[in-house]
Amino acid sequence: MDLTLSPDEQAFRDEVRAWISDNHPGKEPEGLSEDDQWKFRVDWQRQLHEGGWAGVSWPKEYGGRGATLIESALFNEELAASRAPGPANVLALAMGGPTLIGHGSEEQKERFLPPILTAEEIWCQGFSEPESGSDLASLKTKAVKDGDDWVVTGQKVWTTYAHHAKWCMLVARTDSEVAKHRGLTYFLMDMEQEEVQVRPLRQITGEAEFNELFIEEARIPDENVIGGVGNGWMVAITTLMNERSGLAFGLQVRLKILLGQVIDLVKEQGLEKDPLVRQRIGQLYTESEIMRLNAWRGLTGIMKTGQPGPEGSLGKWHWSDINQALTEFTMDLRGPDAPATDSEFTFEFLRARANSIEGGTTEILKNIVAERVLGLPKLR
Amino acid sequence: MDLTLSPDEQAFRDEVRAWISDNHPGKEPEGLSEDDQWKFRVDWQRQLHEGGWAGVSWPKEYGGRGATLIESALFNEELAASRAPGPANVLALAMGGPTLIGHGSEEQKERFLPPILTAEEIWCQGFSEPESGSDLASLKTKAVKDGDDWVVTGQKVWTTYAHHAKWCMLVARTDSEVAKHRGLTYFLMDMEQEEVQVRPLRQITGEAEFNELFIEEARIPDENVIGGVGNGWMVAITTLMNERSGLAFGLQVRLKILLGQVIDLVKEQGLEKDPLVRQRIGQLYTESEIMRLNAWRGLTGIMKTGQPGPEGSLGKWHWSDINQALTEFTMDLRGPDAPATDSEFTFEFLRARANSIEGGTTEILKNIVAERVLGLPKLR
Amino acid sequence: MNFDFDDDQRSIKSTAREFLASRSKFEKVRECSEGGHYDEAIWKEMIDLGWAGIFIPEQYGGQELGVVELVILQEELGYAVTPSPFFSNAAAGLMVLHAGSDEQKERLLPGVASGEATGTVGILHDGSAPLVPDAEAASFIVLAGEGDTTRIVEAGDAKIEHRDTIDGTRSFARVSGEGEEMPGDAGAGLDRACAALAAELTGCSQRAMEMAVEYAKDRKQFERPIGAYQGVSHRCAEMLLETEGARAATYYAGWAADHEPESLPAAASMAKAYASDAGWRVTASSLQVHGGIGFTWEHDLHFLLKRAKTDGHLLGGASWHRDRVAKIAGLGDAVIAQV
Amino acid sequence: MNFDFDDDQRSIKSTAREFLASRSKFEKVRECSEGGHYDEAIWKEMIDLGWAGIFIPEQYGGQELGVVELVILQEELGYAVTPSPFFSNAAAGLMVLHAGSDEQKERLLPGVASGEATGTVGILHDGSAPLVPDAEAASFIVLAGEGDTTRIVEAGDAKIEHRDTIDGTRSFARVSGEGEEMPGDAGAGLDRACAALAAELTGCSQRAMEMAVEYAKDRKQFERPIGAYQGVSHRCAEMLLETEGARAATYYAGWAADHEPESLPAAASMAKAYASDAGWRVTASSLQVHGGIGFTWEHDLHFLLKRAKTDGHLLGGASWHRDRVAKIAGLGDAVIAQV
Repeated sequence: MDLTLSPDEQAFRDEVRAWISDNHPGKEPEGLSEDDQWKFRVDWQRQLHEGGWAGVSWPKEYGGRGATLIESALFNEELAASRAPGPANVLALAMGGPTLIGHGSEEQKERFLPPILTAEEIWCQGFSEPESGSDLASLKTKAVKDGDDWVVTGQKVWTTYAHHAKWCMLVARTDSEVAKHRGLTYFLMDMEQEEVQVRPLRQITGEAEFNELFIEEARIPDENVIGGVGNGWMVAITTLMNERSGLAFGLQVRLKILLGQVIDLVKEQGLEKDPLVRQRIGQLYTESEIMRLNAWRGLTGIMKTGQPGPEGSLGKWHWSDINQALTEFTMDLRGPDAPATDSEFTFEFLRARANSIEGGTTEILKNIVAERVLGLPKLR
Repeated sequence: MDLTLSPDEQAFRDEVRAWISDNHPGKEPEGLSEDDQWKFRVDWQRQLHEGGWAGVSWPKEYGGRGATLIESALFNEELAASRAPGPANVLALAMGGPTLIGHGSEEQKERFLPPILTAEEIWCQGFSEPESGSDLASLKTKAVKDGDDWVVTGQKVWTTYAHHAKWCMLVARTDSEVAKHRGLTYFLMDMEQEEVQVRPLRQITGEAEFNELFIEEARIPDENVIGGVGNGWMVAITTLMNERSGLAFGLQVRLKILLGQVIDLVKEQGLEKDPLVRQRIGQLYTESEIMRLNAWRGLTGIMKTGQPGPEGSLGKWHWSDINQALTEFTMDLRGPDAPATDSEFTFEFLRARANSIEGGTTEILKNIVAERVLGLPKLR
Repeated sequence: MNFDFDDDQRSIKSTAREFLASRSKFEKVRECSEGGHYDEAIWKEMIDLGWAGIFIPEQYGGQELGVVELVILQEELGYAVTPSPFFSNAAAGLMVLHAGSDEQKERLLPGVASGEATGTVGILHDGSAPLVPDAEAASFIVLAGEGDTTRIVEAGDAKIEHRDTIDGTRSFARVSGEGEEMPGDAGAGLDRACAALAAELTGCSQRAMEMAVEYAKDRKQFERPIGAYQGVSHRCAEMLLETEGARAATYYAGWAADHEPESLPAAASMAKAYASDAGWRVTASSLQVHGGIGFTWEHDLHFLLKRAKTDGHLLGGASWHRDRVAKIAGLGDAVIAQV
Repeated sequence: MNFDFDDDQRSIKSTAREFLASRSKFEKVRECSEGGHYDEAIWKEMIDLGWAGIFIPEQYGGQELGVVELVILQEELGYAVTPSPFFSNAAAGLMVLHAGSDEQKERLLPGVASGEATGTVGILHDGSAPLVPDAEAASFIVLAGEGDTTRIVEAGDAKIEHRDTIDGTRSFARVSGEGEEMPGDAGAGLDRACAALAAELTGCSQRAMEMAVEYAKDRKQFERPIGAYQGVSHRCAEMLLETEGARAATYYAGWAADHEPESLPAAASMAKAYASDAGWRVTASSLQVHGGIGFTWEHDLHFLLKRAKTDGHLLGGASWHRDRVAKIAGLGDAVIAQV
């Protein structure tokens, strides 16, 4: 057991820190148009790429840095801690690229990987459907073979960045005769066609972070099938696994940053000595530390077993619990001012309600833990 | 809406109060043997009976007082508030008698009701079995017709007062060919036979409040079937409904008494100004008031619809939540002294763990509320 | 002893439910919320129904009914999340009725009862009231606060700064200003206003629970309605427990206001504390049952969620009221203000 | 960066698991608990395995390993609820090692390491330590407390009154008495003892969770294993979350004690606070999963539940430690002692 960084890891972190400190784009300027905001993030990704920091965990042969698991984690920690914006093509970098590297053909890798790194081609994710939230295997979007193409019709939801995206990681049903999860195929769909309509989906926060996709006989060439027809379930699971393990590091750092802001708020309000406040800070500090420790413990586990285990579900669930508690606490702290939207805390508070839903509801995560970690019987 | 007592109700309560005040047996003397404790409670019931307060809610024709629902509730409230002991034959008075009155033949009522009131014949309840806790319909104890008798074999558990009881309200399977809950019959079984063995069941508190029954070919004459062969499920449900509505009043008063003791403890410990303590007292005070109000609301509902509804499940569930929170709070208040058994609070703390299990687990009560009040689909 | 409404009260309730079901549908709530204004027609009809003066003595143009009746209306207004100045005006009326001088009553209550000169109430913190409902349209604002005397500030004398909140169904502003002192019992007015707010919270909870239950019956995942899973069904049962708890405490506070005023301070704080927590927890829990769709602006649930959260912070939060209950329960005054 | 034990640590853990599985079965725990005594043979064997001196420097007869190794043993001892003076003796050893003078170390540590002259630790409240484990059999008692100097009281100089607690697997007494002052860092010793206690709590939680999971797989109601219902399965998942949280915090505290002492105060208080809550909640939750049978004396679960609850109250309860975390997190000293 050794919770210190090795000299190599230490050196890597110092390198990351130094680079970020020299290249940090600063806080996103206020009052930018949506397009300019996006450009800001594209520029930042290009800067990361020029510095060799796009695709940190990708193998060098595909343009990545070939960093170890620990190095990638350190990079994500440092990037989040510096409060730099996320790179524009985050879904492709964290999920799509690794999925392609694992399941794609050499031609596909050559074609699709480079423009991910340069942010020339942005990716979005088309998994969820209105009728298939938790029950991913019940997807209804259909793809039918027509010559060398597949013709796709259906509806997708919760697709971040759809209006910027060139490619959509699309899971669709190619065979309705076989068991639900066996009839799915994973495609890369070109978003630049009339047959794909993007509609922004406004959230309760007032922002439109997500979109709906309406797909009406869109065409996908057969060469854009990833991992083979009928293997979509397995390929999608890889994407989701990559999501859960990769993002955990960023999440725990963001949590720490927010906690720091809350501690500042406590002081501003002169509530340092309030025993109720102290108990809640003590608890939230402890829980966020535990989340950090468990993120590292999870890495040790992956290094031992070679792949992320179902324990990853614990981290995402724990994070949503903590983040919701923390943001609710800020409302209590602000008392009669809390409902007013002139504080960023109010936005964060509303936004946090989605934490226990997005990327797997807490109920589904508890099922996974119960069934796959504890071995309890499945209900279905 | 009128939350004051009518003049008649007021007069009734005054009468109860005056009688209890004149006849209160005092606190149970300490250091009594188990037999003498029991005698104390039998004597107290006889005194209640002489005063006309045994079977308060029973019709006058069966030796009861014929009190209204509200009068019965007031009686239970006053009795609990006076901290008088419970009458010895409480299960027969609150559950067995009303069941008999509802489902028994005239001969059965004449034979069995009078000695309930005088505590000459104590009753116990034989519903639960080791394999059938929540799933009552799955009972395995078997009764087979043999001439004019039924021959019973099986095992029962959680039978309070079994070692004092003459009669056991026994539910056993008389037909294993039909659907689970349709093959049950409700009997009165004579406990005074060799074929019924009583073994005390020690709890984690160290006390043995309950017993196990081992029944090996015990005999029950056919005339002791209550409500007809095959109707045991329906008759048992009546018993349980009576339990839930009758006991609620006593429970909320006991809760209030305990809360008063806890407030005294807070003062003894000099913690009146501790904001954490104040929050918890404020919460527990509120919740116990809500429980009291809901108990009265439930009565209004019964008077309107003629029978206790599934809402009764809310009260029992809420009570167990509050009582567990209250007793856990006493442990926090007592700090390093808490684990020591030289305080009654420690016993109450351990005892409260059973609250969410006995008389219907909280999980089962939530199922009932979800299915029967909210109309959500059943899982099974 | 009877926890049921009498015939008149039942009729007030059913009229309110029907009226609001037809006139204050979610489409209307959405339109008002997005437009940043109330629907004047609905408010006008409410006034015509006599709601604005429901508890105000006849001599001032009211119906001279009680706080129970006010609570009944307020619960329905919460159920429908109706955008209107009803609550703020009623709260101001309660303050004037209980803390005002005879002259103040004569001057102000008729306008409150007729809706022609509405009032509102704010709680002072460090010299201003940070979040006052409907102040911009009010004729007068009652400012109350611990340690301060309660005062009536004419609209013209008040500094009123609009503030956007998460609750688009109600308008808010920061208010400060000097005015004439109220000689009476401000607490008696505030406690009644708390009962009304608790009723609104109860209504929000009830509606959010019903929406969750409906959704849980319809929505299928893994070939079963999600309401068949205990993760959802037990959550719905918990919503019922909390909603019914809030309702019991609220009705009791309403009744105590009318018939047993010595019990009102405890009853009002219990109701406000419990209903504030329940209002938030039940609406947030309903969002979780709805999953992603409940997080969208298009869905109606967020109006309830935001109203409930905002109500929880008005007239003292749950912790403040709980602390007051502890005081009444025998622990004496607090030494530290509660967050 | 590696959260895994090294080979030696793994071997300590598996030895402990196997040894206790064979020598400290629940029948043995029950026998000791009901008889009110420890099993001398097990304690003797533990000493022979070198456990009593695991973290004590070789010069005093110990193995000179670290707090991580102590934590490993203590977790297993919690898992088995082994009745023994191991914890109290280790806590006393930690106090002497970190707060004692050289002379005190030389005098006392060899007896601790060999188990021939055991010690224990108590926290003073108003002049006496209300609940000191294994004081009756100890050769010396370390009494510590805020505002008091930490002192070593010889058994002969101490007033020791036996106290029955809910935890029959451990002996307790109230202790007072004067003794010689300890010049060193008492906090450094106490924090390490807290890490050990947190490890015991983690072990209790782990065992109670495993028992719940096993029971939930076997027990059928309504023709299904109860573990198929989310009411039970989600509860078990929550047990895992809390048990793993307690474990992560505990290992971190153990590691900080050995390698990063500046992080120890926060780490120890986080571990003690979180593991105290988790220990109680997980064991109580396991009881709920077991239903009636879990409430019986005959079932073994209550040994874990009572040990966990009692440990939670030793060396400062969860609230006290949480408040200390808040202090370290930047809020400064508290003004009111935490219950």
